[in-house]
Amino acid sequence: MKTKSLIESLLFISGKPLSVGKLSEILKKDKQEIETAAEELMAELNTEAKGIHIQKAGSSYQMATNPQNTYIVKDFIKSEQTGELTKPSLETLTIIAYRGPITKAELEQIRGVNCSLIIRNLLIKGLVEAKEDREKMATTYNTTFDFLRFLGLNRVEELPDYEKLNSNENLKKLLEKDSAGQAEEAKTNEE
Amino acid sequence: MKTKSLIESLLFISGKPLSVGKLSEILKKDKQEIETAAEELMAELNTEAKGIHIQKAGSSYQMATNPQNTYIVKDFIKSEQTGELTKPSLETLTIIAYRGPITKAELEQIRGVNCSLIIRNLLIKGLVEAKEDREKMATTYNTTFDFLRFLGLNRVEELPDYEKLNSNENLKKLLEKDSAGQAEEAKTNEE
Amino acid sequence: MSYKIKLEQFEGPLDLLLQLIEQEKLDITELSLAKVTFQYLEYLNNEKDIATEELADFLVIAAKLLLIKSRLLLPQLEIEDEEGIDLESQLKIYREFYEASKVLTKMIGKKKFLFPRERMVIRIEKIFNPPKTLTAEKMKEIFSQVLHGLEVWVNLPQEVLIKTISIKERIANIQSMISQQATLRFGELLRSTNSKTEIIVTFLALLELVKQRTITVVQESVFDEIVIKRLSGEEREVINENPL
Repeated sequence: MKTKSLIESLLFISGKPLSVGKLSEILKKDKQEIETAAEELMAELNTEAKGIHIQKAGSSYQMATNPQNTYIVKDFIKSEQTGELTKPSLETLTIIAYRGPITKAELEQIRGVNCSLIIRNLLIKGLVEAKEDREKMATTYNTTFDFLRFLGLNRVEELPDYEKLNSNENLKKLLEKDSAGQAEEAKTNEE
Repeated sequence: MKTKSLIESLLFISGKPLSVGKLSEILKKDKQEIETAAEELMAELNTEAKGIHIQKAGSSYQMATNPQNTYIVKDFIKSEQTGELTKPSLETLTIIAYRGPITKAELEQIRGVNCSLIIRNLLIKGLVEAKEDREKMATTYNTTFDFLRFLGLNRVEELPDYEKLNSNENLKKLLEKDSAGQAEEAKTNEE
Repeated sequence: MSYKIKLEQFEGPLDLLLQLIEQEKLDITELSLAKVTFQYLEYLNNEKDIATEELADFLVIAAKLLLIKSRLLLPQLEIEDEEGIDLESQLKIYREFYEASKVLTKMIGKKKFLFPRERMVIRIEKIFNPPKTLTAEKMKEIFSQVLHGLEVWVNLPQEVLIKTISIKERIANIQSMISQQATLRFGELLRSTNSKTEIIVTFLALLELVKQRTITVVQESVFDEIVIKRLSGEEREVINENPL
């Protein structure tokens, strides 16, 4: 009973196929028990009324949407890709343009809200790209070449008042202050 | 029936919270029908035996693992989410959770302290979200999915003594008495 | 006796007040608030860890406490309650959420976190899709607005600092006023004040002077008139056993 629920959680979170062997290793249960539970779970889920099914390939299991619902999944993905940008998205895009390469943490300090979903959205639309910054040990974001070309620019430096806006004093102060504050908070958290 | 299965597929595929509005847009069904189906689905899934639960924050739904399976899932994805929060942050979060949607002025009324910076930090951490309340002409705050995830809850109503603290008579009086002057202040502060 | 207050680390003025009341094993009433008023003020005066930007909040509550105390001390003195929120119910409500936050802390401690899927199952192919009406000029506008909005956050602590400095200046003024007279009744002192802020500043100045052993304050019992006496040089040498 419990095994079935655990398998369901793991298949859900992993997003890729998990073999009976791997499941048995994580759950510390023998393969026979895993397989029985997985088959039971599969029988339970793979009905017309369920939105999530389990697929089996070889000895691996994977979660997927009910094939009958595929059309709606496609609609959803399309809806993610189209549409004008919301005000928060535009704001984020602009900050990345003027201040890129910029980390998610810096972006959030400037905007004062969590930006995970917005960044994801900008990435999907090809307006922004991510890069690993080894020095900062963090992912940084930049506007894409495609987007600059769309604006009729060759480089971000050609954005109006780039010099002045890029090196704004308040911006500098805020980022300095917050990195100091965060370091302190991190310290107290460790205690 | 079908709607329930479609919602289940969409929540599974999206990997982020979906609002009733967004679901109704994609499925081309009215909000009332969406909400009824979503609540039914939630009731069906949120049992001990299931590996996948549905959480609700505000008017949005998201899929997540059953909190009872956390110990095994945590090992699997090696999550470093430790949930360390400072005491003032927790206090503020508690009030927002029980009383949200709540304005900054109301929050400060309860805590007796200026809360601008704490709210900002909670917004950045994604534990709290802001919304414009047109009626109150002020920004109101609510807890998010990330906050629920920390607590292992599916909705704020599952908080201990929620009914009591949410509808505290004294508090209502206190906030009403004070709301006229403070709402205005909040407006100017929030911009 | 002199108050040696040992408190857990407190967060904010209401937290401090609640701890003082609980330490004395009192219920939350106007009377108890009046009883812990001096302890609160003394704590405020001695505590060096209160950040400047938080001090203003502590002073607001101090003002409310002093208002209660003054009203009980001098019923004939009609002091208007400007904000109409009584500290007693505010503190009661605060306590409820304070208790709730302890429960939440325990819940978080159990680490029964939930996990959503981080990524979409189906990889979305990136299709370049720019917002059609966006121009470079418009981006400049948006970014300028963002920068403008930062002003508040960058200058926040400074504003509070200015507020606090002005309070300190007023304390200094009152200090010099008191030191020019040998004996002063507290009621007289209060009558010369116009606002709540001035009342609290008066109290704080008194405390400061008591600490410096410039004056001594005599009060027969909790609700009696407070008499302020300037100490001579020799008297200052004597350790003041009963400052308040």
